[in-house]
Amino acid sequence: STNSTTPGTTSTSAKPNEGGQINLDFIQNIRDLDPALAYDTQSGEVVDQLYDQLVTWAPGGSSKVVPMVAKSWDVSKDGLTYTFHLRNDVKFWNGDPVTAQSFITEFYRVLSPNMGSGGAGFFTDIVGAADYNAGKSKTISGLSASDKYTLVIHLVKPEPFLLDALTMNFISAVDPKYIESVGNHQLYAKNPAFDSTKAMGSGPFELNTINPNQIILTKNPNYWRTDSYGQKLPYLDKVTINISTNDVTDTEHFEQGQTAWIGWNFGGDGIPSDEYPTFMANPKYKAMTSTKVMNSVWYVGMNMKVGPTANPLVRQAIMYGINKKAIIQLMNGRGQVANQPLPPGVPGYVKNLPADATYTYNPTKAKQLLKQAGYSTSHPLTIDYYDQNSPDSVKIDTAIQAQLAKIGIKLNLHLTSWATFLDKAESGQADMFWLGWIQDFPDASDFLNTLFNFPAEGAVNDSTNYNNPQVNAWLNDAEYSTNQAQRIQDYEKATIQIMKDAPWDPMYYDVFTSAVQPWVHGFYIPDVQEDPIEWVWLDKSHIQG
Amino acid sequence: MSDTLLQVQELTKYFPIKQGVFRRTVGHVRAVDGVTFELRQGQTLGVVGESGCGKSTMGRSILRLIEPTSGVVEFEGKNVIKMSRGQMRAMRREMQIVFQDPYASLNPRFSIQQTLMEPMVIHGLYTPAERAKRVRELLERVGLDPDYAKRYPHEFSGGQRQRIGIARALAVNPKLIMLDEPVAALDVSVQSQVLNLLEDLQQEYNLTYIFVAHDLSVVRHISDQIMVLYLGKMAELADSDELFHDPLHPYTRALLSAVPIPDPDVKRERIILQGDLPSPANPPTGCVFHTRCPMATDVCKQKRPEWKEVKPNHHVACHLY
Amino acid sequence: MFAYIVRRLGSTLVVLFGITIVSFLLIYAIPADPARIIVGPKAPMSVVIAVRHQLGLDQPLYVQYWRYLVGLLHGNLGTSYTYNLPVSQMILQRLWPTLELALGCWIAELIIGVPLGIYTARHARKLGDYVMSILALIFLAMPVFWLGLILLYWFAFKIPIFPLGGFGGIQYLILPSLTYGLTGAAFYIRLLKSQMLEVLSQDYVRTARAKGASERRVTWRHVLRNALIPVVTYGGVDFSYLISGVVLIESVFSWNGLGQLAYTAIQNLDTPVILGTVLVVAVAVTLVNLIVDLIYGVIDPRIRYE
Amino acid sequence: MAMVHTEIPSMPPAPATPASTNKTFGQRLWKSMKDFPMLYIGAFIVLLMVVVAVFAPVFAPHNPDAVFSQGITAQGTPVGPSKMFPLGTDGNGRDVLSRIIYGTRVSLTVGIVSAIINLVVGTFVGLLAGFYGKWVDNVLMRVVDVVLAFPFLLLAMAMVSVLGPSMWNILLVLGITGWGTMARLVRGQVLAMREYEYVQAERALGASGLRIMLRVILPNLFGTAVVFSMLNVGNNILTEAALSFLGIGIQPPTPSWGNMIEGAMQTYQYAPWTIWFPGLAVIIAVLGFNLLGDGLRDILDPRNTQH
Amino acid sequence: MGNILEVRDLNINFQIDEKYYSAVQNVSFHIAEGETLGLVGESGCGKSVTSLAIMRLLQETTKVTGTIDFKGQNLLDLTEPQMRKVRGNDIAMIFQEPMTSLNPVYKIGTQIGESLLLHKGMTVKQAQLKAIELLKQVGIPRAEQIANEYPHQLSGGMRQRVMIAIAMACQPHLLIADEPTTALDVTIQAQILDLMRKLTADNKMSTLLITHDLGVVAEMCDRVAVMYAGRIVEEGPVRTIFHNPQHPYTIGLLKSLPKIEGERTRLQPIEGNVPSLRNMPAGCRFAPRCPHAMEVCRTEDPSPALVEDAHEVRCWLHHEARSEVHV
Ligand SMILES: Nc1ncnc2c1ncn2[C@@H]1O[C@H](COP(=O)(O)OP(=O)(O)OP(=O)(O)O)[C@@H](O)[C@H]1O
Ligand SMILES: Nc1ncnc2c1ncn2[C@@H]1O[C@H](COP(=O)(O)OP(=O)(O)OP(=O)(O)O)[C@@H](O)[C@H]1O
Ligand SMILES: [Mg+2]
Ligand SMILES: [Mg+2]
Ligand code: NI
Repeated sequence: STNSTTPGTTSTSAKPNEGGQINLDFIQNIRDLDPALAYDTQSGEVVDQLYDQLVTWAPGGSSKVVPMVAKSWDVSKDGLTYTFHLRNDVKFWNGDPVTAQSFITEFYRVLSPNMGSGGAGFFTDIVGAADYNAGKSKTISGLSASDKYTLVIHLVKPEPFLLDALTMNFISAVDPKYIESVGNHQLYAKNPAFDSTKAMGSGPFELNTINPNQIILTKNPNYWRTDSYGQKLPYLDKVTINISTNDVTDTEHFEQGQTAWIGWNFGGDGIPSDEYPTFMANPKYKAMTSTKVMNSVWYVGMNMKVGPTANPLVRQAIMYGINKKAIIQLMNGRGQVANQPLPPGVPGYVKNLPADATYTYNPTKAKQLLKQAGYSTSHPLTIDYYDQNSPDSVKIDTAIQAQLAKIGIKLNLHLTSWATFLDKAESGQADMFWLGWIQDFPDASDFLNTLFNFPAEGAVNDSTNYNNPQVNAWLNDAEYSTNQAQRIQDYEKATIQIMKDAPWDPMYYDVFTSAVQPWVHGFYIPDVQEDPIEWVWLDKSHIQG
Repeated sequence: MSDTLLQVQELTKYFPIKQGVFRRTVGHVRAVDGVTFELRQGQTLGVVGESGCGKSTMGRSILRLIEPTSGVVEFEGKNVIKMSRGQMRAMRREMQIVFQDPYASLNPRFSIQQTLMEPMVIHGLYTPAERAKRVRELLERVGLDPDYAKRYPHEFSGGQRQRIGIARALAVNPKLIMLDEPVAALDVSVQSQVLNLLEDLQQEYNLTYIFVAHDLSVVRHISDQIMVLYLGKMAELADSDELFHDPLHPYTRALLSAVPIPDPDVKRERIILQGDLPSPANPPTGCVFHTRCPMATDVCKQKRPEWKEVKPNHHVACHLY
Repeated sequence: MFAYIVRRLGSTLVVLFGITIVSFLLIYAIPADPARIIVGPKAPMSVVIAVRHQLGLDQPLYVQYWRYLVGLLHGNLGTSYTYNLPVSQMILQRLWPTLELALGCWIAELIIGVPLGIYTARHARKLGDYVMSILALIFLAMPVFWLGLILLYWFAFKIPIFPLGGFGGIQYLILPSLTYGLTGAAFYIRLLKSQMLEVLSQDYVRTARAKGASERRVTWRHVLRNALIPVVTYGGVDFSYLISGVVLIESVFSWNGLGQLAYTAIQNLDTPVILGTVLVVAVAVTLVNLIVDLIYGVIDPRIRYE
Repeated sequence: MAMVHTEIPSMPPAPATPASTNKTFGQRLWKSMKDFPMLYIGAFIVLLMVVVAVFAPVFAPHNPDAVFSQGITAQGTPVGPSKMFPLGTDGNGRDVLSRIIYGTRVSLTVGIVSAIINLVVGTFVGLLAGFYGKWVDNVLMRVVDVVLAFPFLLLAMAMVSVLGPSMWNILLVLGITGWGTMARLVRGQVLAMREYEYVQAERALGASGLRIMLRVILPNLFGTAVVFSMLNVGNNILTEAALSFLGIGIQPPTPSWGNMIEGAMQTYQYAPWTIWFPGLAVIIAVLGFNLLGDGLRDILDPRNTQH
Repeated sequence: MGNILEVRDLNINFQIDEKYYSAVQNVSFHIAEGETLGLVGESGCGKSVTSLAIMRLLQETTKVTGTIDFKGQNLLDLTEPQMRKVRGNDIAMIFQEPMTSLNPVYKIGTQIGESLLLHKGMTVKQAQLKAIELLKQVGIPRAEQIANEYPHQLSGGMRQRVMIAIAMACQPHLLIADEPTTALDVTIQAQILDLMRKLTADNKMSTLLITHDLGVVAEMCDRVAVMYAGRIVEEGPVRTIFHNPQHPYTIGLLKSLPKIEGERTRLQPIEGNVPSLRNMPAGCRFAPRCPHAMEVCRTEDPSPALVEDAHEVRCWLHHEARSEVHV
């Protein structure tokens, strides 16, 4: 379902070489190595190497869920009970076995009201989880281990995307004994067990060193996974991650051959935009790149309740007034024009939108709509526009500003820190704003239910105050249905209606570009946001050199 | 006496010395210690002493440019020390000061006219037109070309500037002028011009002067009465001729003998004092002069000498008398 | 001397107290919610509220401030919201890189500034003086990050003599130090030159010449030592400025120091880290100033600490 | 850099009003130009900038905010210097020259207005502290200590993220953070000046404290103020650039040299003109003000004027 | 007795704005061995400049012409290294300001020892011991201790004693004292003058004593040269100058002094001011203030005239009285 170009390097079917080490640059500090808390790209990239989950995505960049610690699972007919059969040969680095309890502990940690885990929201449909999360009870009755290696989960409602959610780092196998031994630091009540620099996982790499400048991972020699040749994962002995915030120099490092690849470790764009054109202009480097349209969407949000955008004519004028192609051109073409909230890779994407839900660049029409809305040169339209203050988004903001200026709309830009911006947007007070949404897993619910369902339970992401009872009904139906065809139909209907109501002007779907040294093999762009380090192997010459 | 203009009793100024973590006062610089005298209208009191003995501090305390620690300063029967700010400001018309340094005492940004009008403006005297007229009068009086009014201080020589300073003091018609080493910075030939001017002005306006200097010949020349200060304390006070004729205090004698006389044939016996002036922060016990006094006895080390009127109008603080 | 140090430390405390108040008020005024930043944009409101309560962010400002102050008195700078680490530990890890960078920059300034200051003073109003002075002024006018980028581009990428930024051995320190050294040396050149010219006109220099001392001896023995006194004062101010000012080149040269820490903390609204870095930098600044004042007493015997 | 360190000799009591000689104005100007060439170069640069700022619309070939479709290549990169765009375009396809010309307005405004705020606040605080001494001095100087010890850039960053980056907020930040040095300078001078005999004379005449402060002391701070402010304008221009570089500068699309450099961070690798020219503009501007300030310091130093 | 110093036609011109201004014009005088010559005159008349010219301590841009014969050698012909050997060794100097003439950052002993290191090739230790000895000689109590102190810890009088010790260190043949007591109190001045008299007598030194205090001159000097506006207007033995002054300026100067003894009479000042370097009057520079000024005074410069034995006056009045014009 993706249109990824095949990375030249993975196509080699040679048997992987073992050993060697690589350097990587990270453009950001990682926040936390606690799987319950690691929710940012950078932390996820490392946590993923340290911990194992119940299930995972099939290698090679597909969105198919395959077994991991759980070698198989059964789902009851009503979709309410999941029984996972765990492998019995998985061990933590310290030799403790991974058991059903390892996961139950983690469920408790994620759902703990004291934890502040960003993952809690995905698992509140487990029986008793909501109460536990609200601090109303001490146990989660929906979680149980029928024996040491069998985990049973009972749900309140069928959750068709539960397996997807379980691929995320939140529910990793953690060692209850270890947590107890290092625990009770009470440094910070929110996290009773780990501090952000400690780890005890069962993953392919062990944590060797972590400081603000560097993270060093070394091979877990006892890792249980193997490849199709029966060779043990991981292949690499050591991964050195240098944290260096200047992405220009990081790209230059890659060009000088010092680092193995530019991937998720560089954030959402892969190759940083300040180097991208020179990089792509050089055939040598261009040959090292591969791209993939991401399951993410960037959009201009328009408030349905507050400010001049409450008027649908204004919203439509804006949608006709923005030239998406020009904006993608500014991003050096690293985007695919978007016409709806769902990216093409997510089931529910509407291939052929009806005309009244389609908006193509048409400044004349935009002006006309504005006039209809009662605005003119004597009564000009001014809109407050909010965004965070980062170089890339400023570029886009100014471009939008210049484009809308042409049809007679003046944007007052309010560019603030991420925190300030988020506060404004989430409270539903921003008239107009620039934001993106990146999938957690490829299910339409992760987009539509979170962003358009009003009032989505406890969520705060409906920043446009969009509220259409009909759409709400479709979305609620779809979220808890076990009938996949029905769900997709619901989501398609919702998508069309949303586009008619026009709370968003979807701008583009990210095109992710990574670059890999020719001596690096086994690398692919995954659907989710972690680089597959455990699958990477090197040319013989590089292992010795 | 009925025409007493200024009466000073036990005027004292201690500057605190602060030390330690909390800047506590751990001692005092006894800059002026128990100065008492009386001055009649039209008279000049000369004050002499070595550098740092408290001459300027005394003068400024009398004018309350420095707040004295204690003592009484009665000007025409009113205690200046007790006056409120407002009263004091009005009082300043009566008492003026001329400073030592003719370069530092004039505001470089004020023209001469502005400088001289300033006192009139402050005290709301005269109409603007009258003020301009009065500036010309004043300049003429101190021997400067009235057309200089528009010029700035840097265009004048030291002597001329000192004349301007005097004119400024005169502008409010004061009764008392405190002259703090007014000729010390001037060359000999110019010094005599200014001294003559001061004498003329005194006669003309019946001014009363306190004349501070360390040049004894200048003090002798201009004073009716002379006070000798040593370490903030009065050593001797007498009429001018009397003091030079019959100095009583050993310090006064040493001081007088130390002055070189511009005549190669006059050879006097010279009393050379040993050592330096002690620190006023830590003055010697008893008589403060005993450390350098060629005639010191044991009692001088222990007891502070009293202030005695040894002859009529001739006071001295010394155990010899 | 002891009393002086105690008093200076006392006033430092007052200053730090002032700084905590200002920072606290400032951060409180930020219209954003740290709790939301902590849990990420996808967490439900209930989690946000729970975290807010956990952190005491729902308390009135004065209670929060009081708590912070009490913690501070116990030597506790709190725990980072974002990194979930003790702030003191995070700062300690980054304090040395920042100090090292500041020190490197400072030394570079001195190495460039002092000899050129002496040179221009000895050749005052000659061609060499003019050329050096103009060059110094031009470098002084450069935005330091701009110069840093350009040096980095040329001397690390195009001509890879130096590493492309990062923290490590001495070779990592050279380019950033040079960046500051070039822009900052101008102050030293000017100051030293004017001081030397000033000292040259002093009476005691004439005394030295009257003793028959050579021009060299006069310059190095009599003039330089006296001229350096104000340079030391300025050096102290400059160094303490560098401690907080290197943030500009920290980001250019990917140097994970206090500046970067504070910068990301501000972006993330990581209040304890912001407060902590501000405080630590302020303490460093005041301590450096104190040390400079004490050094001052060593080179200038006239100074007594009372 | 945003350095607040400006060493200024304490002005001696006598100002260096050049003695009136018999030369004509032209002769004197020429001589003064020969004696203080830097001053005049600085003055020329500053004057030029003021002219450019005021007549920006006349000089600028394009609207600085206009996005040109010819201004960007198909790959989304800026185009280099050409007839149409003498200094090339930026990452958004806007004319760099026009933006630099309009940026002069911002940089000058920010530099000058914030310097004026520094000057006024610094003088006010320094004057009060120095003149009244005692507890007033103590309290105010502790405040100054706080201002000076506060890591300036962090404060600026925090404040801008509170207030949002607009020109007025930048001004505010620069204004309220940069006055510490001035306050200290002024206080030192006032302390010394309080003891000057001509100030004492004014008191002896019965002038009130206010009068002494405003009429006698204040005008004599003029030299310090002018020199400090000139150097400070330069500093503030650099600081604005620094804040912009850190992403908290002037609000787009308003061009400032600082935010142009920030934008150029994205493009300078393949379009070096986008970083060179705004950088040069900053250098020339700061150089101009520094030369002017230094020159004024020299000319106000009586040791350099003989009469 | 031979002349240890003979200054002939000394002209000193300062360069200000590419123009030269004459600060000292055609000054000639001599000092015999063991003699003290007083150089008096008002502030700015060129006394210090003359003394600095002898030491060759004026800045390079200053034009100095004439001859300065020291022990038969023209100092103006010496190279800088040769001159350095003379300074502090053969000719020593004491300055007016004891407060600023000592380097604040070095100890007293070190500063006294410096000339010994430079000229006598002593080791630091030897120099230190000698410095203490010198301090004792100039009457400083606790010499060992003082040698280890810094200038700011001493009083003005003590510092001037230290300056004298520095000057005496290499037992120079000529001492130039530029207003050595002007900054001091009378009682301290008496001490210092006493000391100088003693030391010069003991070491058979010649002295050039610069002052504007006529009392000091009367007391200390054998001969006096009176300077006015860059010229010597009168020169003669001290008694002659005080009892039989011939130049109107000298006469005026003596008359304008207030007296410490005798009757108090009104002073007779010299009217007007000393002219400035930039506005020197043509002819006799004293003419504008002179009560006897004639036409010729305002246009032409008088040359020195010998009025009696060893008594020279530079005044037109005396050219008329006596026809023999001294060249
Ligand atoms: N503001 C002050 N604080 C502390 N001590 C002071 C202050 N002003 C003067 N003194 C001290 O008081 C003493 C007397 O000083 P004052 O200026 O009155 O002396 P003076 O006789 O006028 O000396 P001079 O002849 O040098 O002018 C000195 O020891 C001086 O150091
Ligand atoms: N370096 C210089 N450059 C220009 N003019 C100078 C310089 N040094 C001295 N003069 C001028 O030369 C003249 C003589 O100065 P000098 O210092 O010799 O006077 P003086 O007789 O020693 O006076 P005082 O009694 O004040 O010490 C003065 O007019 C002075 O301004
Ligand atoms: Mg005095
Ligand atoms: Mg002199
Ligand atoms: Ni797919």
